[in-house]
Amino acid sequence: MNPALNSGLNSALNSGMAPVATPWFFYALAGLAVASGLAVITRRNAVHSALALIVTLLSVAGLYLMLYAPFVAGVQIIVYAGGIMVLFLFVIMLVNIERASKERRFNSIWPVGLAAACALMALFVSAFVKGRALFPDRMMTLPESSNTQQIATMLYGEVGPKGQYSIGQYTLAFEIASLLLLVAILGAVIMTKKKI
Amino acid sequence: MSFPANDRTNLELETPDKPYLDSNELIINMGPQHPATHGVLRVILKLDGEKVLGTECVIGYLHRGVEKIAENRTYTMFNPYVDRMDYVAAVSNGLGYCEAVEKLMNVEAPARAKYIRVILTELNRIASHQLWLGTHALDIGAMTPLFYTFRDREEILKIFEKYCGARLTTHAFRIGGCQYETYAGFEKDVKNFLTFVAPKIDEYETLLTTNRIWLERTRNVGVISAADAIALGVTGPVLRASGVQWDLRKAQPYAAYSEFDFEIPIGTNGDTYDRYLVRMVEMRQSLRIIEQAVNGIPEGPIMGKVPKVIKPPVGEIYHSIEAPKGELGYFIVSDGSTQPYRLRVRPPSFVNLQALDIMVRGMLVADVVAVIGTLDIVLGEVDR
Amino acid sequence: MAEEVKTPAPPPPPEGEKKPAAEKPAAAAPAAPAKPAAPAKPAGPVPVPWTSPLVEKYRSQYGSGLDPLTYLGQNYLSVDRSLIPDILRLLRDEEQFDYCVDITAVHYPKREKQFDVVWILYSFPRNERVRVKTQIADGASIPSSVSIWATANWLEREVFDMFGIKFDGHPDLKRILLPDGWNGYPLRKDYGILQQDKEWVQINLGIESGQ
Amino acid sequence: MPDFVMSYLGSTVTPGEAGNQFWALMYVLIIFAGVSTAVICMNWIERKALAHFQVRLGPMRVGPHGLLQPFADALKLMLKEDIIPAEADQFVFWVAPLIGLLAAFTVYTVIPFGPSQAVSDMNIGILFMLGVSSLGVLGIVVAGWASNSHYPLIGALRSSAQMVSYEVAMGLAVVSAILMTSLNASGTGTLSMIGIVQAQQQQGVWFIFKFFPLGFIGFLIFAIAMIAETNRAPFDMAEAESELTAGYHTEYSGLRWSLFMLAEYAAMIAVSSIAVTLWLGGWMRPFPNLLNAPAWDFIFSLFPGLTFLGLTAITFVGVARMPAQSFFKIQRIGLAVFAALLGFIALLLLVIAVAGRSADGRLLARFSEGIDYVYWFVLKVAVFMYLFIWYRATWPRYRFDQLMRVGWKVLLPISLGVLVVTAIVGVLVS
Repeated sequence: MNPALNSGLNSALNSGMAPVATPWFFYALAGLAVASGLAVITRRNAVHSALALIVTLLSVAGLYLMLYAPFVAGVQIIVYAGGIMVLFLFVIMLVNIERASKERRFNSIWPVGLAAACALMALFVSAFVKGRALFPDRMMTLPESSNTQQIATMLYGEVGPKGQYSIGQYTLAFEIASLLLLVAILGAVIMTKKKI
Repeated sequence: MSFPANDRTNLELETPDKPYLDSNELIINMGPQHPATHGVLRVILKLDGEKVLGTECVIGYLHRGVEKIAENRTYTMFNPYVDRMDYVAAVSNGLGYCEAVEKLMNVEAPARAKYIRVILTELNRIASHQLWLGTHALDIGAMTPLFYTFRDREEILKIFEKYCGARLTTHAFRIGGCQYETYAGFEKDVKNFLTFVAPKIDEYETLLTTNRIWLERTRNVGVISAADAIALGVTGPVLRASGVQWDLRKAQPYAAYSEFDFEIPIGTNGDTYDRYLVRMVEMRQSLRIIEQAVNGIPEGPIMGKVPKVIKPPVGEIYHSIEAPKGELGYFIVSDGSTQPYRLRVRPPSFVNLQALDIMVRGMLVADVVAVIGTLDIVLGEVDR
Repeated sequence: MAEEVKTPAPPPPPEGEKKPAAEKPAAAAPAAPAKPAAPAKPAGPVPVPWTSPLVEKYRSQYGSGLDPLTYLGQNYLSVDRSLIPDILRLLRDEEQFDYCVDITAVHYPKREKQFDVVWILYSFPRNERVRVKTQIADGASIPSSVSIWATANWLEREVFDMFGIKFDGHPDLKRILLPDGWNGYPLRKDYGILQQDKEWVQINLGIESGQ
Repeated sequence: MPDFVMSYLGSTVTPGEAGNQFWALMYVLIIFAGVSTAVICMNWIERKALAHFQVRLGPMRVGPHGLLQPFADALKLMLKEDIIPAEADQFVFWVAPLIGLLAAFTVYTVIPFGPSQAVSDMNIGILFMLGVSSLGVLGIVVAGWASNSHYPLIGALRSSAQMVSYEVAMGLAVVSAILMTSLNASGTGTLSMIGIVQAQQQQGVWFIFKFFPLGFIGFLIFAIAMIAETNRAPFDMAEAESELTAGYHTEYSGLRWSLFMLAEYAAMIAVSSIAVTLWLGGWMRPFPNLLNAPAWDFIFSLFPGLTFLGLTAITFVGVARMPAQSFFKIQRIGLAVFAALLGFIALLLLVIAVAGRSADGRLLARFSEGIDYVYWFVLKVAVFMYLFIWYRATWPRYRFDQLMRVGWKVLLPISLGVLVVTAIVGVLVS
């Protein structure tokens, strides 16, 4: 292919220019993500929360870009910010906001939420402590090019000699994610159907 | 459906204890200032999402008390007022009124006057249908027909202006006949108009009749069955589109209509598309009538033998004509004086508008607009 | 219809003026059933009895509560108020008067029963019109015909709005053309042409007067 | 500094790729100014073209033939009172038009007006475009909600449902075009906007004609979906003026309202650019492979100048046809000046085309080439812009459920079918 079509990483490295990913960008995006993330859970108005969530998602997309993962960033924008959040807003707009904002905010399942938050925190701390050792090196090779074959390779491993895909190492995670979506769909059906 | 009687502007909804994510009905207030309500109609819509659960028309924003005015004016003085009811078809209003008073006085207009009346009334019917088509298409989102119809309607208004000096509220007829003899070149103008407008009607049809979106927007929209239409007293093209072949020009001919050969188009489904087709054919039939009338217009006086002071004998009369919108009736009670004791107008738009509710139930918001357009209401006549 | 062109000589002398004209065709009707010899044509046309199979049938059924007349070729029935629901229903069900053209009223303030309520009916199969009239007193109500013709809904609301005549059994009897809170019924003869509900205008429009 | 400028002019990659932040910034500014100008022109052209469809004249008073009308409009909108309803959600109401505008303009960073005439050549270009342009709907939805009024809310609901539905068909149509980029020796396709055009160049065919009629059907689906995406007639549910008064922007006025309009027109140009890039060969002139002799290159490079020459001629005819009354004197002079301006541009373009060919200087040749690229790209986009106007003048508006039905039951299955058949044919051919 045309050399001009090489990925941003290569050209940036080859041309010897300073990479775009300066610490400033990182701190700005990370700060934005955290701040808007906080806004998501503190705003009483659901639409404000949703808007803040969009900002979070966009700043995370920016972080992906800084990791030279433009494909993931693009998918993040198109799927989450563009698609899912529009549906979110669609639903939220139909809810009676005044009523919702008067709801009691901390209800009886807060201990569960606290436990989940603590578990997540523990995960992050352990990741931070153990550092890179937790992650396989392959991860870094992922976003170098956008071509579909490599993405397939990432998900399903190398293409076998007979044209069959062997099961890659991320398949389990991938399938669990789809299970999550299935649960979400079922939940939506149960919530909207008054009688099943 | 019931709205609180005196508090109809209060659109707040009670939210009883419903589940957290439950949605409730939306009440929106369409009009009186709304681009598609043809004036000052106000429709309160009860919606489930976009689906219409019920409507209520709030009318009267243009009420001027025409019937009260009639009781305080002489018959002659009241004549111009009728033009202000259905201002889109002022000539028809005048014809109905003049004929009603003539009937009450037991006089008849001379043949030439009757022919002039037919020509002008039919021209007016075309103008009214053109205005209807333009605005109806605009409501459905087609901008262009509006300008085409207004361009061609202009030619009719020019003829009116040359005949009586007014374009819209013409006051063209007098009790007993017509005040003005036709101007020189009237017949030529009318004939020119006939050859001018026939291809223009084809042009409107090219834009709409087979247009897929137009078909989708109008077919099976606002369906009203013949039985419902009769029960609701709906008349005019709306009734005919439901399959009832009834037109006062044929059923109980007035003016000179019994002398002309024309057809009454009817529809089969009673939907918006049929009403569109019926009106399109009616325009062409009007052209036929005008052609016959202008070719056969007799010589003679244009004013019948009526006294200077109109003083009908004691009695009462109901006379109705086929206005572009439907049956336009005048019920006049005379006490023998120069002023009507009671004058009741039976407005077609008012009665037709009543059918809006059953026509739009279960349809979408966009259809409400289409149905208001297809009913062809003029608020000046609804509210009087 | 009489095609002869008439110069209407000042008609029935005594009722020549405006106000006392209350005793007009309808009121004059009770006098008419004397059934004088066919259309004598004096100064102006007068109502003559209307004879037809339809009339005969109901005449025999209801007797004097019913007074069928013809004026200028237009037929009408003056009906006693108590017979109204029956007659209207029979006219629709048996005589195919399936289209209620109009419902309206006329106010005669001098009369004891102040209001004429008029139904104008039309039959598609017979291509024929008939008017049904009845007299009611001020404040009296009259059975609604909404169950007979759906179109009566708005027409009766308008009569209520303009004359204050109440229709029993109407599903939603409220003002239609005038605002809900308006006082007075403008088409009554005692309501002046310049008269209006000042209070309503001041409260709702915030102006001194609508004139 | 001049060296810096000159050295870039000769380069063959986009500023983003070269990491040249100065030129990237310049490009951003040029594109922002260019798009704004295009929107202004579009505003005038739409009014005039629509008027002529409808047997009227359109703006005639402000400037000769209403040429200054857009500026008068802009001035009026800027000076108008900016009303925020008392019950509206102030902040969200304020931010909504900006979201739409931002989304519409961000898209332009990856639109390739030429092989190096783009801000950046992202390797996920088309994905980025689709993603960012899909953010535009957020502005509409949020505006509808923040107005705290029923008509805008319904408009917003319609709009969000419509966008989400049509994005699916649109995305699948795009994928079928991207699939075609992989029909080469290496078997790898690309998402880069520039790469897509280059793939068409290598394969020697615009994708609209590839595997006829597969490419054409994909293009048609995209062409339909993009009207829905930009909320234009006959899919202008969200602002259906006869039903929802003005839909999502009912409560907006003045500058904020004009931002919505700016965003709408910018989005129109953006989606047209996607269509041009994916199916119509982007910046390529017609028949680049068939008529590839240098003489043909030269002839085609005269086109920009000739176009302006034609416009000049039309304008001069307009000057000559002006009524002779003294009342029209200023208008006549104005139009003549405008014609002279057009003529000057035409002359300049012709000189550059001729000089660029004969000049041995690399710079001028590159410059002349760049003008060609931009010209052909803009010309193709302009065709779409005209179609947008034409649709608006011709068709009634779809009803909401019909719109959804068309999206899900017609466009989606067809686009899936096209995708599958394209894949099969592609495998069979290669």
